[in-house]
Amino acid sequence: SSSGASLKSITFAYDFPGPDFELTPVVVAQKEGFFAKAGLNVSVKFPPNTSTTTQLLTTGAAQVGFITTTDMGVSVNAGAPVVSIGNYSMSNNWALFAKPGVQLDAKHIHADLLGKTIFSYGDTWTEAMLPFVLRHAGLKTSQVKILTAPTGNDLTDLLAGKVDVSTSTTNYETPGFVGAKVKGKETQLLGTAVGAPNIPVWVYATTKSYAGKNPATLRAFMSAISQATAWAVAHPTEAATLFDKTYPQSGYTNAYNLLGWQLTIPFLKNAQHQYFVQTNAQWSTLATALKGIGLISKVPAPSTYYTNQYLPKG
Amino acid sequence: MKKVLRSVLVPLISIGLVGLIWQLVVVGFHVQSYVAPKPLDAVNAVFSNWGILWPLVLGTIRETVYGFLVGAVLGVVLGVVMAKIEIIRRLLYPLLVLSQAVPIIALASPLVLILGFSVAPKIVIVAWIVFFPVTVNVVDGLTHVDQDLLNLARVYGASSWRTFTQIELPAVSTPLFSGLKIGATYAVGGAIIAELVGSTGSSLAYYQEHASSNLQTAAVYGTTLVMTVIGIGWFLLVAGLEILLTPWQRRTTARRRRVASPSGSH
Amino acid sequence: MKKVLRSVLVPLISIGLVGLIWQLVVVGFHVQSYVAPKPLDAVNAVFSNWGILWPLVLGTIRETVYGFLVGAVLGVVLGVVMAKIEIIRRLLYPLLVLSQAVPIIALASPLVLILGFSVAPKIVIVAWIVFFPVTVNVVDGLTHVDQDLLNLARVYGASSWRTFTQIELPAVSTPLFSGLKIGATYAVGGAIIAELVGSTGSSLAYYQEHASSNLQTAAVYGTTLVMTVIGIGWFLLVAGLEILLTPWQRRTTARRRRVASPSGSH
Amino acid sequence: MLVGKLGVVCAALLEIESIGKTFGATTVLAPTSLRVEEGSFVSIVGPSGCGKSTLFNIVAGLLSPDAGGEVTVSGTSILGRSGHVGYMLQKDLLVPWRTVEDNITMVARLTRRVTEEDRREAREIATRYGLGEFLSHYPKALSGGMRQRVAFMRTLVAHQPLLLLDEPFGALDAQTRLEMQSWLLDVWRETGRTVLFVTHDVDESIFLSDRIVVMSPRPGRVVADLTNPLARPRTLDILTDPRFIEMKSTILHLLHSRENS
Amino acid sequence: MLVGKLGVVCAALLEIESIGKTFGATTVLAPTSLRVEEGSFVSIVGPSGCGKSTLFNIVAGLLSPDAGGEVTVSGTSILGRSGHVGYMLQKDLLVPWRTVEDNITMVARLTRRVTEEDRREAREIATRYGLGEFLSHYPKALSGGMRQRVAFMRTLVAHQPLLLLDEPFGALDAQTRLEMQSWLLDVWRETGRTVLFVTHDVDESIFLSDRIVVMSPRPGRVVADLTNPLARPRTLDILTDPRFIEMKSTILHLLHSRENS
Ligand SMILES: Nc1ncnc2c1ncn2[C@@H]1O[C@H](COP(=O)(O)OP(=O)(O)OP(=O)(O)O)[C@@H](O)[C@H]1O
Ligand SMILES: Nc1ncnc2c1ncn2[C@@H]1O[C@H](COP(=O)(O)OP(=O)(O)OP(=O)(O)O)[C@@H](O)[C@H]1O
Ligand SMILES: [Mg+2]
Ligand SMILES: [Mg+2]
Repeated sequence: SSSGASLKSITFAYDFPGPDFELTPVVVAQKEGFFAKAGLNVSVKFPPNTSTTTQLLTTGAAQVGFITTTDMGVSVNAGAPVVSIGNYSMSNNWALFAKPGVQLDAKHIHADLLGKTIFSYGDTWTEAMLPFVLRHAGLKTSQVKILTAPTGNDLTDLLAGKVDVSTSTTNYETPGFVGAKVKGKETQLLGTAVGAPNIPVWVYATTKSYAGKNPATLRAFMSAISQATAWAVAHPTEAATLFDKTYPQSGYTNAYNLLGWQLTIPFLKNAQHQYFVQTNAQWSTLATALKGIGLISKVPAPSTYYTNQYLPKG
Repeated sequence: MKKVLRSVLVPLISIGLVGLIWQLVVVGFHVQSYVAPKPLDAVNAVFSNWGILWPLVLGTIRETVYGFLVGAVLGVVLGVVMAKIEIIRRLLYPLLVLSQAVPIIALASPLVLILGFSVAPKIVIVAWIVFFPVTVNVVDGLTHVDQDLLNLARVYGASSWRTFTQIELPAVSTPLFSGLKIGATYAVGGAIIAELVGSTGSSLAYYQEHASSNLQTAAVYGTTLVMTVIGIGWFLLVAGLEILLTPWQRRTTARRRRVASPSGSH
Repeated sequence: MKKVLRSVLVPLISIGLVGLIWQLVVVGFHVQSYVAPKPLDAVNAVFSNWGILWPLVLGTIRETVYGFLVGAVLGVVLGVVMAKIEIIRRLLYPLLVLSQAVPIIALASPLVLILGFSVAPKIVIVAWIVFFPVTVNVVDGLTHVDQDLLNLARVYGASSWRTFTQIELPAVSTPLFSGLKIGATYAVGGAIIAELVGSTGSSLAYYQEHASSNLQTAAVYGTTLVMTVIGIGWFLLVAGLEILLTPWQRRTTARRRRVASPSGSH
Repeated sequence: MLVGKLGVVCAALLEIESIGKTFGATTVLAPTSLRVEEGSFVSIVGPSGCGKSTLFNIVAGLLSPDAGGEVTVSGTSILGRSGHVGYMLQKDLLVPWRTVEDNITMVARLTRRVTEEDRREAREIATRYGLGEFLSHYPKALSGGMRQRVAFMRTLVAHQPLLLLDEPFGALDAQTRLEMQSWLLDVWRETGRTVLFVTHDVDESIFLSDRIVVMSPRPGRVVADLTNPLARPRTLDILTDPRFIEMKSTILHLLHSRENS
Repeated sequence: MLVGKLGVVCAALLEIESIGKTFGATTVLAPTSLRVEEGSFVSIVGPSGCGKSTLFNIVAGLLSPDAGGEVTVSGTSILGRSGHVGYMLQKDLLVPWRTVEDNITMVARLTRRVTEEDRREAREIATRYGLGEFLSHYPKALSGGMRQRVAFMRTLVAHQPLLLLDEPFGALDAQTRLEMQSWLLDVWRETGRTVLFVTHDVDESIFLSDRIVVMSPRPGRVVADLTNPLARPRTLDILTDPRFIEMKSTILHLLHSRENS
């Protein structure tokens, strides 16, 4: 069943304008033949910016996409007919980072953040997580300086001493820091250690209408992704090399890609060592958080957001 | 009176037509509300969030005003220096063109890194945009002041300073204001780009970016409207200032007529 | 010859001075390499990545060329129509100013949504920037063509078309080219903003953004240099075209001298 | 009736019959009649604003006159129709983007395709009248007098029997003006055209014309139509001729008494 | 020596002694000498380019002459020093951004603070010479003749005994020009200034002046210095006076024979 003609062609929309290591499972599924075996021919499309993946899906430019759970939340709220068909990661690796030489410790988080300048890209995820951290630290918003820079660069600003603390996910921040080859070591503090809920950051999504008409395709897709993820977790070095071969002009070094993927792996599974499986709890926690910061107008039933029915059995 | 009415009415009709076409397109092509809003929804998104928007608008206005002033002063000074000293004109002119060929967006990030997240980089960017048309027009205007007028001043032994204030400055008022009006129109666009690269707290640009990533298209378009209105307002302010400061362009007599005929005749 | 030398040499000296100051600042203030690179490092970052950059540069040039052509044609057509039909001029003029007060960056996202991720939104943005100075200058030029020259054409019964091609079009060549040169200078900046908002796959803007997020400041500055060079190149091309197409501006005799004196005298 | 009219008109190349012009509420030109014989040189002098240029614009078809008048050239009405006269103004109106040769052929260029014959004629006339060296020059390289000469050549090669010249030498300095006057008389004699000439310079009008028409201040009308008794060819010496002085005195008093009325 | 020189100069307001000017390789003005008596009206006529304006620019302090010459006003050297003459050109050079009153006081404005006395004088002179109604008008609202009158008033209130007028009426039409000539003679008589006047119009030079200086083509030098025998006041009638005609003929022949040399 691997002859090119009989494969079903679908387009996968990534969440970032260019390829990076979080695309590793899709690359592995392409290159190691997991998609072909499942009867699929998947091509990847990159959005013009980080907030248009939903639009690629709803306009039919792509059938399956990769987005953050917060984007799911606001898209559903805005009436976009999208639905999540599986978690990408199972836990929250969003974290705070301090510039070299400055300490961040969950035990005295209040003192560590009081009056400090905190960098944020202004993305929905950070916006949803920061209030949890501040509440945990016993700080009001007015007691810190939050700096929003949608097209800025947290790492440069951190290293140049323009901000005290930046926010990002561990798998992106650390390889960047290592690549910068600066002296000293930055401290990182996982958000979940200071009050942030442990919910998934990214999911695979599709539109409701596509799901209604193509359940088999989606099942085939998730099955291929499942095998590819397992393979990439088992063979990180080979996976990173595959990525480099596929995207030689990504602009990232092999070391960066490998480290990034290695730092992603720990968050792909939940405490029960499951991949992909979504829960009511994760979605209602998220929706409540989004409602709390005014990003969505009402908290819908968790089932509005997701379905596990296309996940491989067992 | 009729003229004033027309110069207000016609632009309003034009804007009304644009709104109408927009409405027709959205309704006619069944455009989804998360793709593009109806015009009234966009306007409504502004008014219903005015409490949040107002301080951001003020912030953008502040950046624009400071940047505009810096740019205007710099533009005039540079223009005068370049017009007067040929070697400087020759050396700086290519750089002037060069400066405008640099994409603003590529300029913003390094500036923020150097100047921090304060209002400073925004002022620099706005000034960067504003100074150029001002300088070019001032240089052009000053180098084309009627040589005979300047000779007239010399014949009567006028100082350079009086020649400058009495002859040269008024003579370049038209190109100067053209430059300022161009600068005013583009100033807000520059401030918005600078805001995107980093603001402490919120900013109009970030508000829009945020609305965009949350698919609140009505707010996105509404913010664009607000930005445009600031730009137009700034343009109109400069145009109004021009009318006020150069009465000889439109009037045949000075506003305050002095008491004439001291000899008491007629 | 001496003139040509000077008009090439002086800009080079200016650019050299900028490079020197840049070098002195970076070295003098011990600026970290992730904050700002040395000028030669930036240039080097361009050459050592030329294989990756070249197709992106080509892409940006393509967008700029298409957008420029669309904007120039649109600008001329709109300018002619507005100059000829007063009611259209009155209605469109406010919208023209309005169009430029809209921040380009706020325009880009909706355009991408409407036109997709193809080259189309970039063309629209570049054209949006280019058409304005062209239209304004063409309207201004056409409404100021010497009425006596037009009467001369009427006296001899010239058609509107011949009057247009023989009198009006050459008469507006100077303002037309001024508009085109302004448009050319800003075109690349527009293309970069559009790329940032709406490119699938790679683009010069994304390359820079990416270099920036990886702290490769040499590449960031290098890319800015490349963008600026494209802009200047485009400006020089239009300026060269002007010299070629309007020989009467600089020369006292036509290039090809026709064989004179058919009567055989002298 | 038509035959009778034609019979009368035949002797005159241009016949202006009760042509008047009112702009809004002001009458600029009172109904005015004027005949210009074929091959003659007629000058019009009159105070500024008396409607001389307005009259020319009507004859050239640029303006339509008040109802009731008629303008004929060789017996055919040209009222409101352009393309039937050569017209030249004080401003030379050369186009800066064309060489001398191309400026001379400008009328052809404005109405049809320029032929090799047109070019040949332009080169010939330019060479004959001393501009052969400048054929490929742009106008900016020429002096004021040379520019006026090119403008006149352009008017000549339009091949209209009637030439309207509206103060063509008004912008030239006195010496260049004298030269141009002699030159114009030469060309006029050689080409046999009919010239209607407007000037403010009374000396010039007497030096050049067969007849001098004096107009009143606004609303303009003809107050005198004087035949010039001086024989041709004329030289600078006529300035001291008693008939010249008498004629000049008559015209100046006509102009001046009107002025203060 | 100084005393001797002063003794000679005393009778003359302006004394120009062997002033020449060379631009690069071309001598524009050959060393030229000229005396202008206090209160007199002297005209200069000469072909275009013979250096009349150049001479004026030297006297006004705008240009420095070739070495060896001297210019004195009331016996004091003003070589290369400005602020010692009133100067008026064919272009009126009014500033569009000032009212008539402020244009008249422009010279004060260019050198010091304008006083109420300056304003009073401007209003008075404008009212006296028929522009009282237009004091608060901007120049664009005035006709060409009115503008020239304002320009002349500005020159007057600069309070220089010597006025250099370089073709001040060259741009006006013949009728306005006649009016302005009479007006200028009135003002000159009433204010007692000394006038050095450049014109291309021989009639004008004879009508206005006590003396007429004729210059040769480039390099310019004085070829004749004629004293005008006609009594003042003069009216239009002098145009038929035999002495006028003879003088005009002499000047024209002087100008013309030079022209063709
Ligand atoms: N289109 C117009 N509308 C209103 N008035 C006009 C128009 N054209 C000309 N006039 C007026 O008609 C009068 C006659 O103008 P015209 O140009 O014919 O005078 P002219 O005799 O040629 O004067 P000059 O000797 O100064 O050239 C002037 O007062 C002028 O202002
Ligand atoms: N700065 C200069 N450099 C070179 N040549 C000059 C300069 N200024 C004037 N000339 C030349 O000097 C000559 C005399 O000029 P000037 O203006 O004095 O003549 P003019 O007698 O006033 O002529 P017109 O009657 O036309 O006003 C002209 O040939 C002119 O081209
Ligand atoms: Mg006229
Ligand atoms: Mg002169």
